[in-house]
Amino acid sequence: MRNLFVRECGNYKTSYKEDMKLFGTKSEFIKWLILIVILLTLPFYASNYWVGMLTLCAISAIGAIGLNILTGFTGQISIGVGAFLGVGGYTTAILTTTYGLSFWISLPLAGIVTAVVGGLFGIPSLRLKGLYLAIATLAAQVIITFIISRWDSVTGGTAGMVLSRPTIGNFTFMSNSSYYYLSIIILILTVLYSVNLLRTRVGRAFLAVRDRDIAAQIMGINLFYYKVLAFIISSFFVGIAGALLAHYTMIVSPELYNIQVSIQYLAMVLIGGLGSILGSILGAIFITLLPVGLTSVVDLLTAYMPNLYQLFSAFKEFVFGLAIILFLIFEPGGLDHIWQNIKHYFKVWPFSY
Amino acid sequence: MGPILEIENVSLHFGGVKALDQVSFHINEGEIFSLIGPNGAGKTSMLNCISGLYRPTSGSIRYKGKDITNMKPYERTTLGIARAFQNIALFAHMSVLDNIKLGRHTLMKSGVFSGGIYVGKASKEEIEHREKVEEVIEFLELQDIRHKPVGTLPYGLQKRVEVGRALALNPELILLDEPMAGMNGAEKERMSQFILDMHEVMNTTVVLIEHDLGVVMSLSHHIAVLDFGKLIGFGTPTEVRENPDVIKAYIGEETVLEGGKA
Amino acid sequence: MFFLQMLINGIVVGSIYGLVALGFVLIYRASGALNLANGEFVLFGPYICLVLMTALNVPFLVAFIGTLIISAILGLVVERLVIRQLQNAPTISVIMATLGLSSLLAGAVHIIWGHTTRTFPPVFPQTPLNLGGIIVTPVYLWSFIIVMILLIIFSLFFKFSKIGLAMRAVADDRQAALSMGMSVKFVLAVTWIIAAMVAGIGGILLGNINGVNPTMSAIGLTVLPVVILGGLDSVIGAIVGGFLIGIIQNLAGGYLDPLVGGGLKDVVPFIVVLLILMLKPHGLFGSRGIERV
Amino acid sequence: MLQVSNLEAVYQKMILALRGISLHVKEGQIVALLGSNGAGKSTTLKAISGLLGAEDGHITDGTIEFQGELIHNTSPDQLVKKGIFLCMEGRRIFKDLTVEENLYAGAYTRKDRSSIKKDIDKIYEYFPKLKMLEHRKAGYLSGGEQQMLAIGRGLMAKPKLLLLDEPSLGIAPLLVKEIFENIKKINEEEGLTILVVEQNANIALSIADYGYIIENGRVVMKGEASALLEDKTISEHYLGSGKDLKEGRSYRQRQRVVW
Amino acid sequence: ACGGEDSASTSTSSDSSSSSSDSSGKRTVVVGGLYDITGGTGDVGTPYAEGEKAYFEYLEMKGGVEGLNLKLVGKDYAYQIPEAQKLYQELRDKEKAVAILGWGTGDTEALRQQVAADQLPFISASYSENLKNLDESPYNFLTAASYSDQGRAILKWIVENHEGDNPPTLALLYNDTAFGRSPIEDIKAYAKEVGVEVVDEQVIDVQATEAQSQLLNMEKKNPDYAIIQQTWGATATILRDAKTLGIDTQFIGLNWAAGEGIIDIVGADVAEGYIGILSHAFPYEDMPGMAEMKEYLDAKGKTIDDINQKFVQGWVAAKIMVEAIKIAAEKYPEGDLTGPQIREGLEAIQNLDLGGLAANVSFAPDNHAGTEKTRLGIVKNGKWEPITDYFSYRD
Ligand SMILES: Nc1ncnc2c1ncn2[C@@H]1O[C@H](COP(=O)(O)OP(=O)(O)OP(=O)(O)O)[C@@H](O)[C@H]1O
Ligand SMILES: Nc1ncnc2c1ncn2[C@@H]1O[C@H](COP(=O)(O)OP(=O)(O)OP(=O)(O)O)[C@@H](O)[C@H]1O
Ligand SMILES: [Mg+2]
Ligand SMILES: [Mg+2]
Repeated sequence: MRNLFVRECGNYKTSYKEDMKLFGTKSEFIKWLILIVILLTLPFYASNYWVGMLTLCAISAIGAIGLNILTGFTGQISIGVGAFLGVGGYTTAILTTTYGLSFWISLPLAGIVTAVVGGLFGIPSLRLKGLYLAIATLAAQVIITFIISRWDSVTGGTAGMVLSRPTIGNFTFMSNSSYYYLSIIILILTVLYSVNLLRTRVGRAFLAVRDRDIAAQIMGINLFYYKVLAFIISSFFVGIAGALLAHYTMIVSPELYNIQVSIQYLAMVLIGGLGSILGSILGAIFITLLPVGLTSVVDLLTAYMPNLYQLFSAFKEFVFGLAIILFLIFEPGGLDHIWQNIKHYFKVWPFSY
Repeated sequence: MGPILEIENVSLHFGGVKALDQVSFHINEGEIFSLIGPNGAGKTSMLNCISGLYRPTSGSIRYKGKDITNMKPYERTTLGIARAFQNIALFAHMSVLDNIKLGRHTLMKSGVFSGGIYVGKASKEEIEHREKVEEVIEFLELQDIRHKPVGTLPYGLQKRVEVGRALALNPELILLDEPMAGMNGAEKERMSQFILDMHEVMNTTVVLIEHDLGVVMSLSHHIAVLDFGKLIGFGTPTEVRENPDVIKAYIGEETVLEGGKA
Repeated sequence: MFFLQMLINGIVVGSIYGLVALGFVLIYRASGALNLANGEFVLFGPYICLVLMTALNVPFLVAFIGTLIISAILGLVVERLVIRQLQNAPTISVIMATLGLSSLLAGAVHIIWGHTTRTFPPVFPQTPLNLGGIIVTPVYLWSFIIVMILLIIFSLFFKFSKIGLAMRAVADDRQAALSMGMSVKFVLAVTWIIAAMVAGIGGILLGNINGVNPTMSAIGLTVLPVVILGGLDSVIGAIVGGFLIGIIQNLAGGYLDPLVGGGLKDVVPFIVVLLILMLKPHGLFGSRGIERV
Repeated sequence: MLQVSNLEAVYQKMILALRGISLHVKEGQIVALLGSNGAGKSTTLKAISGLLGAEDGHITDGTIEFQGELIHNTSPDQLVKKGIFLCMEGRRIFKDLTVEENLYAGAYTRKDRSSIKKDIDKIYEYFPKLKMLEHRKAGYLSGGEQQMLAIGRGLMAKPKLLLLDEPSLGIAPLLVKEIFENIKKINEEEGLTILVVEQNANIALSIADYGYIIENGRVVMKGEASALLEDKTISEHYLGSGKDLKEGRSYRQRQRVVW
Repeated sequence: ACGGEDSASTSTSSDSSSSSSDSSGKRTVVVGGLYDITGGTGDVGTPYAEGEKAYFEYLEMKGGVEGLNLKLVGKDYAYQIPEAQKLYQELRDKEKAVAILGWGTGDTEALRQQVAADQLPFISASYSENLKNLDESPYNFLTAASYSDQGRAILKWIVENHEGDNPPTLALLYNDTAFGRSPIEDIKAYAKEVGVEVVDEQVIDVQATEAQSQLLNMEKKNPDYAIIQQTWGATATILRDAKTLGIDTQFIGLNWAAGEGIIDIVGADVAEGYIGILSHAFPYEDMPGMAEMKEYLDAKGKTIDDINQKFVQGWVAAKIMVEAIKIAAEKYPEGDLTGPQIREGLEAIQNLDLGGLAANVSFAPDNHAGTEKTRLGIVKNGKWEPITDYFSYRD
């Protein structure tokens, strides 16, 4: 099987190495600290609308990191994220609504249940590779949504289920900003975990499986274990994202988790940069906000030419596609790569070899 | 010292092709053992059987007295069998350092939880093993390229990194498939010295596939010769050099006269 | 009788699947990528054909050929402007680019032709054929015939033309193919042109069945199980896979749907594919990836 | 026939691999290119055959002239049509094609399609092993078999100038000799001009007319092949000292080859 | 109050269109619109959206509403629910919309909780019975008979018009979405009540290009009638394949399975005799309510040939919303109009005369279903002709 991730020659990605450096020096650490402080103070100066958008970005970023662990780091393309988001969402919906469990318990449980389901659908990865595996995950997508829409007694069928926002004591996370904090904190934890995981033994094994699985085996890496493990870890985060999203929008229904969603997540990791945590976040922001940006442009244009609204709406789709293509052509390394270049530009490493 | 590896009547068939045909020999602990033979004789296939990538059609392989014929490749690694490939199989996008670190996979422990938390166990382990990796780097003189992605290195250096990756495993048995291909005389000499050091300093058993008879003859304690999947010669360098079958199939009359230098 | 009708239905419906799947296979063979814009390629053909027929008032056959030519140009433009730029990028980027392309083309269709469903002036006879109790619509019969013709053409093409060999070589190792004097650009251009034309034909047939509107591009995803079942790189696989999935769908629809309360028709292909992949990881006819050390 | 002047090449816009290489290959000659790992030999050949682009490499300075024509901006497929063919390092056979199809791929640009079959048989004569593997997917061949196939593919192209990158890599000694004898034969009989990169300096120089030694992207020595063969530094560095390997060494005291 | 609004008031957002008085002293009221133009239901979504916009334009043409600066800000969500959720936030926070005109079943249900929390009245083109439930959807309003009521009306019609000795038998054809399944249980329950036997159910995908296996299965049960809850594409597939297979069941579509498009797609020949729910009038029907629309079209240089039934439907939805805003504005002459006030406005609507464009609607605090009345039509000579007037199954 051809390796889908390796360009034929040249231009090598060193994201793993970059990861090592990420927290390697004190100055880097301080920079990240500043970033986190900015993130945490954002609701104080951003409008409610933007806080809402950023919440969506943060939730998507958690899912995108999950997917990137699977696709970017372990080389297994998944077109089933949508359904796994659904598993997370439905798990928490059922646990909190039907069984009255607290959000704080159901959230990790949603991750765990999704991880188990993801692991199950990861089993074919033993024998399947590349696009064949990708389509198998697409099958997972179709089958899971089918089950969800048919298991009326548990999932409420096509009508879906209604959830409420989480609470602590008397406080409900009803406002945009409170939910934003919740999401951002979980995102930060996700980032910390995955960055660390990926620079240690398990992460290296993932990369080895992606790059050359035969050699990886000889290094003592149990391919099956790590491939399924990648599915499990990845699905865990996707499940968490799904649960967060469900409580944010306060509804789950099978139509929310269609293949378009899966494809959007794939776009996030690709645009962001395969095998890059930072890239996943940037990609999530990009894919979440680009349509928003385009809508604003459409609105602006419509203000002058109201009769052309339809045309402009179609234009949105057109430009969205165009943006992705231009992006890939001019920056195949993804947003992460652009970021690295910018960083490189502003910085002289104290000790570069 | 007794045999570390015993190959018994191993056959390997691919459809009609008999890549290996009833091959038996043994390798003693602590020796440098060479596997030679014409192209397509089945040398790489033999290594693949030993490291578990191919499962013999029949026959058995014992490692330290234990039957490993049906063991998974990654399980054999934990027994201390390491391998460097003929066609370079490095992780091209990773740095030399990470490639070699990967060699230590089985010796490390951090998992999904400790690795993700990093602080504490995992970080300690990373640092600890980094030191070992640095030893290997120093041993193979890869210091100045340790942060380069291996994909950009010239062929010869990549071969050396492969050896380094195998060595990082602290193997008891190391399988080297043409580690000197693509090297000139001086470089081969240098690689030969690494191999001798592995054997002497680290006390590793080395299985070597190599077409340069000069190297093979001067390094090996024992040699097995394959042709069309069959074992046609086995013994010390001197014995093999004089074996008429071997001369006919592999060495060639003149080469012998030239003193084993190709 | 019921069974036979299901079987025949499956085959005729499957022939359209096969046709669309063929487009995927061609692109895969030359670049190892999945063309996620295939559905939109399918969409363009009938619109163009329709414009030629209704606006320019040309007869169907002329419009058909005109559509092929314009589809070819579309394929060429896509290759020139997008795929060629990604020559040295990893395959997954190419896949992503086709995804972008699908959005772009869908947008273009919306801009040019709007949203309403348009229908073809009757091209094929409308009265269903009754073959000894089994009823077949002429459009489907035609698709079956066309698929068979294309199958023969492509088999000959891959056997006797150098391009066929070059396509596989390019997909295998692009740099090495270059060093053989194969023009990667040329090979890719030809592939995309052919793929676009095949998609155009599929689209016209499909448009004749149910009219043309932008949601038609969904067929692109519908046939993915077909491609995988047949094997991503096999022409014959695409066709056989098309028939198989068509038949399985209809049989499942005929016999299982009543048991589970319906809806299986669209899920069953995926279940089947998942099961078959467990036994044959490269589909029924796909070639196994080679890994040697 | 081929004139390379002051060639400079970089990878990824920053790794300078060639620093002004000049080479001259006369029609009908065999020229050997020697040098240690990373010297830039392969890069030179890739530059000549226009394949640097595919590895994100560029020629930044200098010219390449082939039969009086500047070719450093010509696309690789055009170059093959003009008669320059490179057998790439690392075999690079098409794994998914059969042995026979690989050979056909080699003849891709040839116009005389009728004689291709005949030439394939000729290749099978040079490498009888390949004949036995005719319908096997090339990816399954052993290393040496793949190397034979790669060389055979080069011969199938019937180029005017054949660039060989380490043809002896992984080939058993008997066959190495045979291959080089065949190369010499083809050179003499068909007037094929050959530029060969080789680690086995001995054998390369023995069939070559002229030799270049490059290190760090520069030519450090050149001369008639016979003269180079005699040179003492060369034999030390490229052929090995010939000393008994087991004598007098410890890994802390190893000597490095430095030019 | 909800947190969203709290922080909105403290935000530093400088968006121009906040719902405050402008220089002319008029109060600005922004109504948000969620359209499907480029998505899966774009063929009907676009004329619907145009109808809504047209009504607002018409109002402006006529000098607007006294003391109000009424604006409709609509956005295309391409039938993607997550996109709808994003756009809803934008309408709420950026555009400061105080009421929403929505579209599909999936997205309407997805936003149900949110609009309740944000207290924004919501009128959508989805007539799902669920939305009637005031506890779960306190801010949703239905402007036409719910799908379930439509189904019940059909059943009533069947019972009244069925010929033959045996009790009528019925099949249900729908798709596996919230929209498709919405009325199914209610129809089955009511069928039992009125003595119609449901003999078969078939699931047919929204994007199906053939449905022969399903129809052949249905044929085995040989139902007298089959109710279709689909959009045009799948409905066309069903009608065509039924014709191909020579099935003589009488097909009856709910409102989204009826309309002009269906005839366009399958041709007059196949559509002949097909019955459907006509929840709204066709432009060519000479209804009193058409006068306003004709006036608008004239001003725009268009004719009734440029619009269709879905346009009328959108127009009506917008009209009802505006009506509510007018009532609210009268009752609360000071300050910015809020969602709850508009809800009150809606709930105060009594027997709003829509001039035959649709059944008259009434709301009340304990009833958000504007009407239970609807009518049936049949395709004759390539045109829809009503066969009943607006009626309720309870009549
Ligand atoms: N794809 C690439 N990207 C970046 N640098 C490269 C690439 N290929 C080669 N180089 C660098 O260019 C230099 C010359 O490499 P080249 O492959 O030409 O050496 P060589 O003489 O052929 O060596 P060898 O004998 O090992 O094949 C080396 O330093 C190598 O690291
Ligand atoms: N997976 C496989 N499928 C089919 N044939 C194979 C496979 N692996 C090896 N072979 C065949 O088995 C024979 C032995 O191959 P092997 O790679 O062991 O040779 P080798 O001795 O290593 O040769 P070399 O010196 O050229 O590397 C060859 O003819 C090869 O084509
Ligand atoms: Mg070998
Ligand atoms: Mg080289």
